[in-house]
Amino acid sequence: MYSEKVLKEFRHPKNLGKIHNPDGLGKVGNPVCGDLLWIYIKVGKNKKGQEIIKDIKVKTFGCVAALATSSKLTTMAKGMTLDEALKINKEKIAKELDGLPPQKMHCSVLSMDGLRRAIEDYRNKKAGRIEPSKKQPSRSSCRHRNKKGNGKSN
Amino acid sequence: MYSEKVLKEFRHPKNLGKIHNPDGLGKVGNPVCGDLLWIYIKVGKNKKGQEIIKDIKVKTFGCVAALATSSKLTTMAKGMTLDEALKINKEKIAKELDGLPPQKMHCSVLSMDGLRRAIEDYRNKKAGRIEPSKKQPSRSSCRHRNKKGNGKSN
Amino acid sequence: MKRIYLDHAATTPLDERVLNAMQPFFWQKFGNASSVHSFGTEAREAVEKSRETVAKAINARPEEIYFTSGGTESDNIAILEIAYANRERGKHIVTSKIEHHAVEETCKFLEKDGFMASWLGVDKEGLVDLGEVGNAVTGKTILVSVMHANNEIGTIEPIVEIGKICREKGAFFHTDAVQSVGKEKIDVNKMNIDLLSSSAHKFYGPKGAGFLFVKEGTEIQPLMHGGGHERGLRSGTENVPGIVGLAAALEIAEKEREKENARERILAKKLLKGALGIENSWLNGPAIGPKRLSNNVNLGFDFVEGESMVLMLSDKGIAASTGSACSSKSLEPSHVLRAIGLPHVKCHGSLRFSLGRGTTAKDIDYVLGALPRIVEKLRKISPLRKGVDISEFEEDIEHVHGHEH
Amino acid sequence: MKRIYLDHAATTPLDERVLNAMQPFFWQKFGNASSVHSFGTEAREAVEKSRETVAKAINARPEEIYFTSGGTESDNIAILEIAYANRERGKHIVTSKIEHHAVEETCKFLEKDGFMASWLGVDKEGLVDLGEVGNAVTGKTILVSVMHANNEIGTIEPIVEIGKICREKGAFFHTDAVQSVGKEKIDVNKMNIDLLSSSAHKFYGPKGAGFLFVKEGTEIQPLMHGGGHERGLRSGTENVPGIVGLAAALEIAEKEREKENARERILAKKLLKGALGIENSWLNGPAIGPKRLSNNVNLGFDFVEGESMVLMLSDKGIAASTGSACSSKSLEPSHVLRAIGLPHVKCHGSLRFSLGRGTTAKDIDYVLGALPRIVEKLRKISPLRKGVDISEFEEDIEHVHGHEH
Ligand SMILES: Cc1ncc(COP(=O)(O)O)c(C=O)c1O
Ligand SMILES: Cc1ncc(COP(=O)(O)O)c(C=O)c1O
Repeated sequence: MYSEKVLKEFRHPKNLGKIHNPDGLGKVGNPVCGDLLWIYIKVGKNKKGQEIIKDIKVKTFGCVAALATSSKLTTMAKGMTLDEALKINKEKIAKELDGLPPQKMHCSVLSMDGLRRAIEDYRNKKAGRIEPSKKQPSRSSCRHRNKKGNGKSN
Repeated sequence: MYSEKVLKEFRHPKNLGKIHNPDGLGKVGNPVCGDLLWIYIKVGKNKKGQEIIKDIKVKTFGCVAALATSSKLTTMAKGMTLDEALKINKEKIAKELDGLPPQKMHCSVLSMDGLRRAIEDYRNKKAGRIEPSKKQPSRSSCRHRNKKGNGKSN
Repeated sequence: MKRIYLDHAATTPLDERVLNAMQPFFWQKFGNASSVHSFGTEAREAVEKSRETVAKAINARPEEIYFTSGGTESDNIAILEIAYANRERGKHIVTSKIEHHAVEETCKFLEKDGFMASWLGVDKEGLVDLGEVGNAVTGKTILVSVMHANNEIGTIEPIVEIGKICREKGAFFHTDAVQSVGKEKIDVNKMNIDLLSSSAHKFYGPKGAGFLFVKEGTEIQPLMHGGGHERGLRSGTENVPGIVGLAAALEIAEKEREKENARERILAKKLLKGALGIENSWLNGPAIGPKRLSNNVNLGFDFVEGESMVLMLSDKGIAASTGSACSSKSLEPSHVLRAIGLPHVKCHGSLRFSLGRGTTAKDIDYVLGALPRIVEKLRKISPLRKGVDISEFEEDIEHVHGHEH
Repeated sequence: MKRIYLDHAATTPLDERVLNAMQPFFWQKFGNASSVHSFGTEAREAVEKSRETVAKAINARPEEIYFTSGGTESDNIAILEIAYANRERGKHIVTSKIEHHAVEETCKFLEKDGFMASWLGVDKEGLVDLGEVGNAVTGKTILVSVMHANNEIGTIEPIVEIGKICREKGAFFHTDAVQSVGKEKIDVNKMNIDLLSSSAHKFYGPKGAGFLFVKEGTEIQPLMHGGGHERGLRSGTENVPGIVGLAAALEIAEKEREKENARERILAKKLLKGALGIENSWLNGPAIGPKRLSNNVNLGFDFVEGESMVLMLSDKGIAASTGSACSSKSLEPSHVLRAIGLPHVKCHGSLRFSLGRGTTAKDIDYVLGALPRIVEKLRKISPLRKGVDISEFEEDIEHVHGHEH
């Protein structure tokens, strides 16, 4: 069901854990549906003076695909400018992993969302806004996930 | 599907063939449905002076069960008084063969009918009646045979 | 006793190479193909590889192949579930008078459930008439089901053209290819097929395994509900050894097809020629050639009944069949022989030999040695013979007489 | 690498003795069981002998056993075709909330087709309440379908009593015994069962073979139409090796049942005890004992997700499952765990071990060595932990906290 690359990423995940005093934190997902992601970022500057993701860590509660995509996303995002990072989309993540099963595509949406929230959180804080819009539902809520896959139970 | 006894009877049939100038002849069945039986009898007398079946032969066009039952019937009937012979019924024939598949029970009906017709033919002739009621439909016409068995085709 | 199997249309022995391919999946790679762990993934890989093999053999895409338990199930899914999924578009189906019971009975079931079925007639050789197909298929027709090759008389139907008519008229086209897969070249694209049924045990694969091809985009729904296996169309734990065996058998059959067909055709000709030496006998179905499965020889003998011949042949070690359901278990004369216009009484005297990979010229000689004596023996005890008037038994009877061949 | 298979509820390896029993039917006695010749009769004998073996094992009569392609098919025939054959009497069915998808989805299909279904709840252990059954079954109820043993948490339902209620109220009683056949003693008469489903690959038999028991006199119709095999209820060439294998496997399972159950129960207890040493863990389903299948251990672990555990275990050579469809392919949390009242978030942390004939105490030690580290590793990277407030993510969420065990 999973590609070799997904399995490799799952087996050797990168950037898992947390950053103390992160510059931005994005919490997405829903433990009700079985996936939860917290993305921590530290922001720095590159030589051109652009803001980049200097460090990134992720904490994930979820399935194989959730773990693999969150790991993959962090390695992709690390070192990117914030604007570049915002352009990472679900297709790009899935492509890096040689694809995801259709019913697991939401996992890459989730990690993409997590990164965007973290950047948003950082920018909000910087702009002096106190809190990100926590209650805004994540794009990867259960509602997107009910399409029945190649199910089984035995 | 067939009992050992049916197969044995089929493999070693008795009294097959015809009698020239029979005392009685019973023609039953229907080649349309695949079974046709002609039973020939010679009538004699036993020591008590009762009329008995002195000789009996059968010609059969039909399936394994038709051949086996017509053979079995003739061996059963041979030597019986006509009245005894008229008491042979389909259950008795089937029993002698260790049973028949349900959809083949009509075969024993057929041979029983054949024998009755032959005796009837003999008695009619003796009474001076010219012809037995030929057109009277046999009890084992196709109509009785449409019940679907454990069919197959492949 | 020597045993000669000439009933390959009924079923075939498992090819030893096929069993070898299945072997690892009995107790080494025995996992459930839906399981996440390594036992599951190795089973899944085998299933998907098999799907690719099957797809390639009929020029389909792997996603268009659905594994089932056999030909009957494939036929039932195709016919019932196209009907139910498309009933809003029309309640008319078209099929032929010579289909296997798995198609025939399924269409009859639909008739009882409010659908209308048109039953296409066939000519003396068993061929459907394309003009009749064109007339039968209307805007209300949702499905046309005509078999690729007939199981009794071996007729190969003009399915390319039938498929074309269906495409033009917007009806789905299903073909029961249970007898032809592995024996005739199949290309679902070139042949305009939307659904195709197959059963592994007819081409030296395992019993209990089959597949259904469903062209992408075809509206269909499942017959059985459950865990959503086979992309939701066929639930149930995958029969991994069966699926692997099916694919292996098909691969072998495709590779050996042309050579084996040529070989069998020669033997079939030899058998036919010898058997027609018996008087009052004939061939049912088309002449041996491109319109007929290369391994099928269906003979008719006047005055004798098929089942008795089959059993007497069996006692000589020869496995043949009546070629129809009638004398084996049910009692109606063969609907196929009736459809090609054979009189009732003649339907009962049919005998089908279906050759296979193990058949040799010596086998045919042996059969030709045994057969005439058996026919003769049965004729001797039959009340029927040339010229016997059997009209007294039933009004509507045809006279018994020799049939040209 | 050492591989330890603890997913016997998903499927089992074929027993070598079973394959030996099947072997002659691959290419020696390979005939079609409906054929008249000797190849056919030897196949037919094997099928009927197998039918007797199966009948004897569950105290049924041979005529009441119908061979199918597996559990899903048996469930579908039982439920769909009792419903359609008895729709005139009433359009109400009763089932439970913890059925396998093969039953659940089939009942849902009937709901869409105009039938009414009542879904029985279960208690914390997964047991159906007999009072609720009594209330649910009315004069309009034609069918009650409650499984014998649950595939996820191993609960054994009170089917004797459920059957009794059905008898009294005149409803047919079907039980999905796919998980229990060969593991629990079954007597269809004493247990008041009208229909029972089984699948061979769950008791060391071949995949692609199953049976359905249908009590004599039960009104039912076929799901698949065709040659009229299996007394008209299940058409299609008989899978002779599969049928023979099913019967051989059942015979072995019955003979070894009690001893093997006792052995597995000891191992299950050992596994459970060790696993509960991990904090924030619990057992799903009844305590190990008569209410639970002896080979089933379904554990819950807070803060981690099942599929990830399964794959990490697999990387250590251990085959387990989440015990539910949710994380393997579809995405809903297990309906069984939901039905026993487990909060949503806890459903995702379930792990099912199902033991089998090959399982040893050493295997359990190995698992108990690997499991704590895997749970720990996943917990370390999980954002969840005791006391973390996750209510911000969804209004209706339960708080994450340790669950008593
Ligand atoms: C309780 C139960 N019912 C039905 C089934 C379906 O059986 P199969 O997958 O063999 O069709 C299974 C197993 O998958 C099961 O565990
Ligand atoms: C033409 C045709 N269709 C369908 C079938 C049914 O296949 P199965 O018996 O494998 O289900 C058969 C053989 O029995 C057949 O010959």
